[in-house]
Amino acid sequence: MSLALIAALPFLGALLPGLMIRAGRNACAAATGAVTLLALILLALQAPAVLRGEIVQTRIEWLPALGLNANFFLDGLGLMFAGLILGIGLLIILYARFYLAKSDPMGQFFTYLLLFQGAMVGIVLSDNILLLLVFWELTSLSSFLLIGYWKHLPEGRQGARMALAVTGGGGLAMIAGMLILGNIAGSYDLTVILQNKEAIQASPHYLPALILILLGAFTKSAQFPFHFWLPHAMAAPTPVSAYLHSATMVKAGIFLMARMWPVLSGTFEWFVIVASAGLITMVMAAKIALFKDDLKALLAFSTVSHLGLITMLLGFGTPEAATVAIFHILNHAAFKAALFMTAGIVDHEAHTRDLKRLGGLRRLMPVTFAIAAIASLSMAGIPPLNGFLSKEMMLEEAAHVAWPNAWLVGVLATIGALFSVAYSFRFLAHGFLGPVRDDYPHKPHDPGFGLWAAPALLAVLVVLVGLMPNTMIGWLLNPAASATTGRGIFTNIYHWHGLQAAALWMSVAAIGGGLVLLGAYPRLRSLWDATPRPEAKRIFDGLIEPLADAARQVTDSLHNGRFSRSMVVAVVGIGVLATLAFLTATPHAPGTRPILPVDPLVLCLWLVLVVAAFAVPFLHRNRLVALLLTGVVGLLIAPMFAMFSAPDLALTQLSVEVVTLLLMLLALNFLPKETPVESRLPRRLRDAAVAGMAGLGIGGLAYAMMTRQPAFDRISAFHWAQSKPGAGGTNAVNTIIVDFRGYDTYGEIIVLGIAALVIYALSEALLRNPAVTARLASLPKEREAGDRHPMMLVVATRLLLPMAMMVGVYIYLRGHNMPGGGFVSGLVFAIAYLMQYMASGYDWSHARQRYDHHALIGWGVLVASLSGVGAWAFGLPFLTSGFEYVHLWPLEEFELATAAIFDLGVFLCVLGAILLALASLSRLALRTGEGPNTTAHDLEETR
Amino acid sequence: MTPALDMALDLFLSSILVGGGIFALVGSYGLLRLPRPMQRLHAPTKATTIGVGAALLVSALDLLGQGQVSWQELLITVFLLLTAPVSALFLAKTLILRGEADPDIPDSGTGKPWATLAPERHDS
Amino acid sequence: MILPYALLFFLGCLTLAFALNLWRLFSAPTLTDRVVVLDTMTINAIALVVLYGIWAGTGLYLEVAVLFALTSFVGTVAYCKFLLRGNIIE
Amino acid sequence: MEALLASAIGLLAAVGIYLTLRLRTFPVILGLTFLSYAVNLFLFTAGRLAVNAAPIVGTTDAPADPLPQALVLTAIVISFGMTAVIMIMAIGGHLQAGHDRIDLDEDKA
Amino acid sequence: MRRLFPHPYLSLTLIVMWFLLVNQWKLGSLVMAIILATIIPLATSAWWPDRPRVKRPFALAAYAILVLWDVIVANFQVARIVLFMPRDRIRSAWITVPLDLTSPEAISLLAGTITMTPGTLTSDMSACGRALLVHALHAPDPDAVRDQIKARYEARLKRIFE
Amino acid sequence: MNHWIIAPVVLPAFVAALMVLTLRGHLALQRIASLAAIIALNAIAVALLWSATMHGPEAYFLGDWPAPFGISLVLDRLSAMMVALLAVLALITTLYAIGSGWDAKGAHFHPLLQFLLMGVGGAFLTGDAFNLFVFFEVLLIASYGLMIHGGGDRRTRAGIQYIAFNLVGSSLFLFALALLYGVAGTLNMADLAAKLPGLPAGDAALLRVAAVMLILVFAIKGALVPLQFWLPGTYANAPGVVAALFAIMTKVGAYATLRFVTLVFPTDLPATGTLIPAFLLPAALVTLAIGALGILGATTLPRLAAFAAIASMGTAFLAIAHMTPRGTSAALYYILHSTLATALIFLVADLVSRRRAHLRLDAPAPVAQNGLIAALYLASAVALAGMPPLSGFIGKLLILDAWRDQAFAIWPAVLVSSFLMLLGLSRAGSLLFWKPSESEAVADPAPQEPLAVTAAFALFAALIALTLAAGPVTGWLDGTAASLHDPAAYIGANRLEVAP
Ligand code: NA
Ligand code: NA
Repeated sequence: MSLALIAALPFLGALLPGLMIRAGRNACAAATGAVTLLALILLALQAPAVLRGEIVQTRIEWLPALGLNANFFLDGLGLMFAGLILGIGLLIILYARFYLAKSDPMGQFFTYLLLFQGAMVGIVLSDNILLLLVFWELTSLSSFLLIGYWKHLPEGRQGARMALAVTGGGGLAMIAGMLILGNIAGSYDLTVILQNKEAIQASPHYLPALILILLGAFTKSAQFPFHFWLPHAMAAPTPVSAYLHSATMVKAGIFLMARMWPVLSGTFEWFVIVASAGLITMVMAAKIALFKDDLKALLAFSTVSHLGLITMLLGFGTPEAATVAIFHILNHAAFKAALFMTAGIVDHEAHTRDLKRLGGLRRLMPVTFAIAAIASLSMAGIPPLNGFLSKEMMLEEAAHVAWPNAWLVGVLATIGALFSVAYSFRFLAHGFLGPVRDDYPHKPHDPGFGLWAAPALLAVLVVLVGLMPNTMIGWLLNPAASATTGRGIFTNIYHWHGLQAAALWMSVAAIGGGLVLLGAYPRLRSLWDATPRPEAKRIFDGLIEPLADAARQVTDSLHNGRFSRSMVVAVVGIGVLATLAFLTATPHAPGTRPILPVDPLVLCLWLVLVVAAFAVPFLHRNRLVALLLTGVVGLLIAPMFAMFSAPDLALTQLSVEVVTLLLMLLALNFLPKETPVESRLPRRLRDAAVAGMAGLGIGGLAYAMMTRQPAFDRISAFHWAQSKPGAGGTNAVNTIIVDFRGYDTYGEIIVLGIAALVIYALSEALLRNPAVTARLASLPKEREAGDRHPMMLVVATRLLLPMAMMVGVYIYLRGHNMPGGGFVSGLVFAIAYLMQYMASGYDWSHARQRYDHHALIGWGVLVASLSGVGAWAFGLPFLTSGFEYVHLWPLEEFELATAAIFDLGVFLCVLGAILLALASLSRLALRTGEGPNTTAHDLEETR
Repeated sequence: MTPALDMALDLFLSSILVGGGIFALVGSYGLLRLPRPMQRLHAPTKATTIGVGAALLVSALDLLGQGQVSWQELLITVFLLLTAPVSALFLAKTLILRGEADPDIPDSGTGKPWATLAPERHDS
Repeated sequence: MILPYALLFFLGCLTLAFALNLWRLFSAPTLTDRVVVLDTMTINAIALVVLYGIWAGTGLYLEVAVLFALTSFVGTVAYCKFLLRGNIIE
Repeated sequence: MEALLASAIGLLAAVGIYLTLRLRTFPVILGLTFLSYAVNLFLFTAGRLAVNAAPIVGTTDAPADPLPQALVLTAIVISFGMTAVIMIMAIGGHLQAGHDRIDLDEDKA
Repeated sequence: MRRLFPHPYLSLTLIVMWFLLVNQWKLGSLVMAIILATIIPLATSAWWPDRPRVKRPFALAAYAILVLWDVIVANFQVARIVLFMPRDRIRSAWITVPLDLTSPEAISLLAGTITMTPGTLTSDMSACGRALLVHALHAPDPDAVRDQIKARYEARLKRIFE
Repeated sequence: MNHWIIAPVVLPAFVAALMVLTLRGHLALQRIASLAAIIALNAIAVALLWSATMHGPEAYFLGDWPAPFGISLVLDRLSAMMVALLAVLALITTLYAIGSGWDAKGAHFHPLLQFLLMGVGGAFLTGDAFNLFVFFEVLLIASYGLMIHGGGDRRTRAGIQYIAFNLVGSSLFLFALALLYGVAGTLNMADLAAKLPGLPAGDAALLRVAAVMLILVFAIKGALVPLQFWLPGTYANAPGVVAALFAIMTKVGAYATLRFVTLVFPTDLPATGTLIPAFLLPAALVTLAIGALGILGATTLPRLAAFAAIASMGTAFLAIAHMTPRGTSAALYYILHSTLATALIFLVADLVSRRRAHLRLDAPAPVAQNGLIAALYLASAVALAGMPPLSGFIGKLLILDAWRDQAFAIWPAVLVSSFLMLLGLSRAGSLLFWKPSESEAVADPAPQEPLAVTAAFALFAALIALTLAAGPVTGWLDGTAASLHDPAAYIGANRLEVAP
């Protein structure tokens, strides 16, 4: 439990800074520090056991199905790293408290910092590689926030994004690698994986897993060729740099290589990839560091170089080299954190980090100088400081590598060390030595204790470890190294290896060469400045921006709002897939069903229908003609239905068609009456080809289906058989609609109701838009007839309206047994009302109407719902209907069916929906400049 | 029914149908043959109505012959008689307004113009 | 029994009438003419439905004809109203 | 007879699709209407064709399949509602944008 | 009574119509017809505010028979003109028919009659409603047609309604 | 008979009808009614979830007609889960709509919302193929209304395209249903599952066409390539809160696909075999790629969110295409996650839109309440990119794990697209929240809408809960997936009878 708590504490504590900042900056920092300290104490409590060689474990099930569990373990390596992260974290918090300006939001800073700390601790304590991945990506995210902390700096944003892109991307590769690894080992638990070296290295998936995992590690640790992000991350506030880029985040990759060392190292692939990447990084970054003027940039490249060094050591694959690597991790963390903090102090005091504008600080800031001197000498590998010890051991290891030949690695390592000496001295010489200047942006002096306390403590450690390595650090180094190498070897660290040690001469060469290099610095510098170099930011931008542009082009050209093109793609896509499905099947068996002889009536209808439909594409530009032709087609489909034994369909099609036509005519009043020619002939031909193919396919399918005898009994046999006895009606179509499948109808009338609500809502929105009302008032008008409501129509309607309603009632009542029903009845009523509206105008007619359209819809849905819910009272399901034959004098025997109530709901909903839609359109029409109508017909007023 | 009566009915119905068919055709033929738009309006309003009427009559009588009384035919006829003049009026008005009718429209003699061509009335 | 032949004759006339209608629909010089054609066609369609009823010996389709009569009127008036006033419901 | 109906369905569908590929809202809506004609007939044919066999108990012993008829009824109603909505949307689009083009210029978003 | 049956003739018509629709002569149908013929005119009376006076209902029936006969005759005449008369010999004419009728129902009935009878078609009405514009398909003597309309139809309608 | 099964359909319909009838013009009362109904829906959903887990699939025979003749609803673990997801999302988005005042910007917001819930709930619960069509239409038409809520030029015109595209989809649905009925003579999904294995080989070609068409219909809803074109314009132009609610609508497509490929067209059905996964897999991969590229190339935040929705659908379909319990379980988890995550980013986009002069990602404008909104954005971005620690990472791991047998083909696609999303989301975030105003303009005063912000945080909290509870959730989902791939209990619940 306690290990999980150590990892969780920073996350839980991340809530504190935001709350405590209200109590002041000290409280905020103190709370943050307390959280870290508590975690450190908890860690320390575990330390004795670990140092005894035990492994502390905590296992919490999270996602057992996948093998992702919150399993933690603590061994020497983990202890060392966790201690480093929390210990240096504590110092950084102290430092940041004094470093951050009053205007900087400190709460946010410490929140991010604790998130980051938690993620780092999580990485080093994870006993589950999937869990490790979670923390791994969390470090990417939280460092993104930290690097971009100063939002106003464009470099900060850039650097943060670059860091996230590189480390996050590497993390994604690592996900794949880890999954492969877990699959080979049969578990995602590290403790299990670490037992499976042979199986893993023998697996054919070893190399891909290795490469993918190393991608994650290299990107995180800024190894060549992924080193470019680190310097740009220096835009972060210095405490961030000091923390992330010396002790923690960049070490995460190193940690991972060390952690995986027992199972992944020792192969030729490992050696070649890891050692070469490390070596190249070490030399190249050290060279660049020499020419950086920004203190932090110099330190950043130096960090890259040192990480390369460590990587190289791990890559050698020998336990000895790995031990040296672990040792150097500790050393580097100490001196580099101190150096970053001094750089921060300089920046804080002198308001610049530019070496060209500095110099002479030795006198102005003696304390800072002392710290800087110790740390940078250690970085240069000057005895007896701790950096010397590990560098000496590194050179020794390098000297013994015999691939690709006996000396190349050694020489290169020496050159790296040489550059290291040079830039370390340059840091010191150009920053602190020399005469005091009078043109600092700000007159510097030593800061308060709070700011230098942390680096000073680190400097002391640098010295002490350098002097008494075994006492100071051996207790930690040995368990850590043996955890890495998997053997209990205990190294004794010596300052002196004897004259015959290759490292001695390499070291001497490095220091000497480094000093020579520094002496020749001005000349080298002009040479460097003259050499064109690839600039990381530009390359990164050159990759990302075109990528984003390309992405934008791809997506925008695909999703450019062109409806017809997306439609063509969709139709062709559907057609191709359907055709493929058809062609790849067992061949379709031609139909066996007897073909119906051609009925001359149908032939007649068919001829008219086909000609009218075929003409539409040619004549559609005149919209009224197109509408006429559509009307012809739609109206002819009705008798077609009738002739194929579907009278209900004929009635419905007919009445729907008329209402549709009226709606379209109403709409056409607001739209242009002509469609301009906008697509060229080839496009039209293409469209015609697409449409023709689709039509051919659909027609073919219809034919294939119609001519085939159904393979099984159809469920409609039940409907037919039960229509009268079960549902109490002789019209099987109607009993299906109101009873067997009444639930479909329930949904269908709600669709209609919603349609009307939508129409109403949109017309409301339109009417509230002044631009729309202005446009309505200025719609182009053709010459209009002088009479709006011709008397003859009004008089005819006075008769036709009641008659139509009579027909409607009739159709409603007979529906259950004969063609008809609530839906058609509603439509007939609607048509009757439409006639009335056409005759006397909407206003006049509506003013005499006693109910509201919304209410009709509401009642319709309610009545239909209630008729369904009523069945619950009898313990029966929704929409269960009952019917009873009632004899009530003087009425003849009639049937009382609850389905009729449902049908009434249908009727109301349909009527209400159509009327509401009409009302909405009429309200729009009112704004076209015509006043409301106050008389039944035109003559009423004149006579 | 006796065979003779049956035969007579058959003959009678057939002749009505033949007549009706001819009228239906004449209505549509008139649309093509008559040269001026107003003239063309006469054909469908009358001839076609008679054609439908014949079919309706036969339908009613035929069902009657089978022993079913069917009155809906009468209803359809009433509907057609009620509506055809209004349709025709509106078609004529459309022709007049759009200048497609014969241009020599006489004065109304009442001092007011024909309604279609009257200046628009504006309600308050 | 010559009724079936009479029916066929009627149907032939109707088919021919429809053909003439269609011809007119495409060749009509004015929009109004096209509306006239539509009106004629719907009435012919009513005849066709009634005819089918006789053919099938059932009164089941007469409602279709009733509705047709009602709707053909509404349709024609609506088209004319559109041409006359632009707005069919004022 | 099956071939007649199948060819009519195919033609209606083709006309519908051709019109939906136009650039203005009105023809597109007409196209969708045509498409719905084709769909409704197609759905209807799933019950196979039958003449003089309206599915009304007492009038026939071998009725046409009533179920597809009921389904088509539902489909007709629904497509009516949809047509009404898209129609008012077309009006709204035209009144607000001043034109009735169906395409949007996404880059000007 | 007047409240309950705002348009008694309409109610009667609806009762008849119900029987036409239901196709059966039963007491139950009559009850239903009466109920509907009461409710529907009541529900729609707001849209038919004034009540036309029919003085001679039986004369109206006679008028209907007369018109029906004329309709049949008219169709033969029109058919003859359409089929056989050379196009250049068709003498179409506009006819103004001044109206003595004032009731909207009567005028509408007259206009409808004109349309359904021999070769004439009501094409418009004056803005004041005091004249009808009639188109004659073939009228070598337009005045005669006008006089016939006034004598044969308008006079009868005047007697029935006013 | 468990009447609660129909409650997710009837309750919203009732409430909507009452609102239309009596509460028009009373926004405050509508809000209360709407919220009360949604809270009740949540309670019902929990009860249904419990019932489905405890008792297995249960059918509800509407009209008391036996299956397959009437319509039956079937409550199983999957439908219960989807209803619960719907209820949670509805609650949060409704709170947001009220808090942000979106519901006052036009008529009938709450009735339309309730009808949408009815439609979606009905689609999840139905056991009948044609009824699924009907409820698709219910939810679609309600969505049209919500999409153009408040009006506006671009929104309306985008709405036209949305409707037109979906109308074509509805046509396709009917073609497919007609073929299904024409071939098999039944519409009940369980009955189809029972009958189709016995279909004569001569009908196989027609059935395959029907199957492909049906899945393509669902692909339209699910925005699967090449039928995704409607989504960016629709979602980017819809009101933010509506777009958030629409996160469930694409999932309807995923749900229906899952239902049909496990129940009606399983891979062991001779006629269809592996036809469906054969095209689902490449389509899913391309969809994912399009979504990822879209995120990277997006010029506005709503458009970015829309492409995030596409990418999430690509991922979900990728999991579905695996056609095994393992893949299905991953798909279900990802559906839960991506619904919440997509909704969150749309809410964030809406929050930003009311705190920033414009939503373009290439020009600076300050955002009021920067930290708060940025935190929410970060959460949504982390979730959508599939970064730890939020549930997207777990979902992605589950999918990668399911596809490990074809890792070389699938993993790179998933990981590379994740990388692109990471790039795009971080780029957008830094431009939105870090890019300072060069004109030194001050952010508009932040609208005081604590309820809206709380609603967004509730989504965040839901994502965290889904992450922390990943173990029990996936455990439950494994059971659900297993029952989906062994549909005997589902079919049995329908108590199918044979026609007379
Ligand atoms: Na029932
Ligand atoms: Na339609």
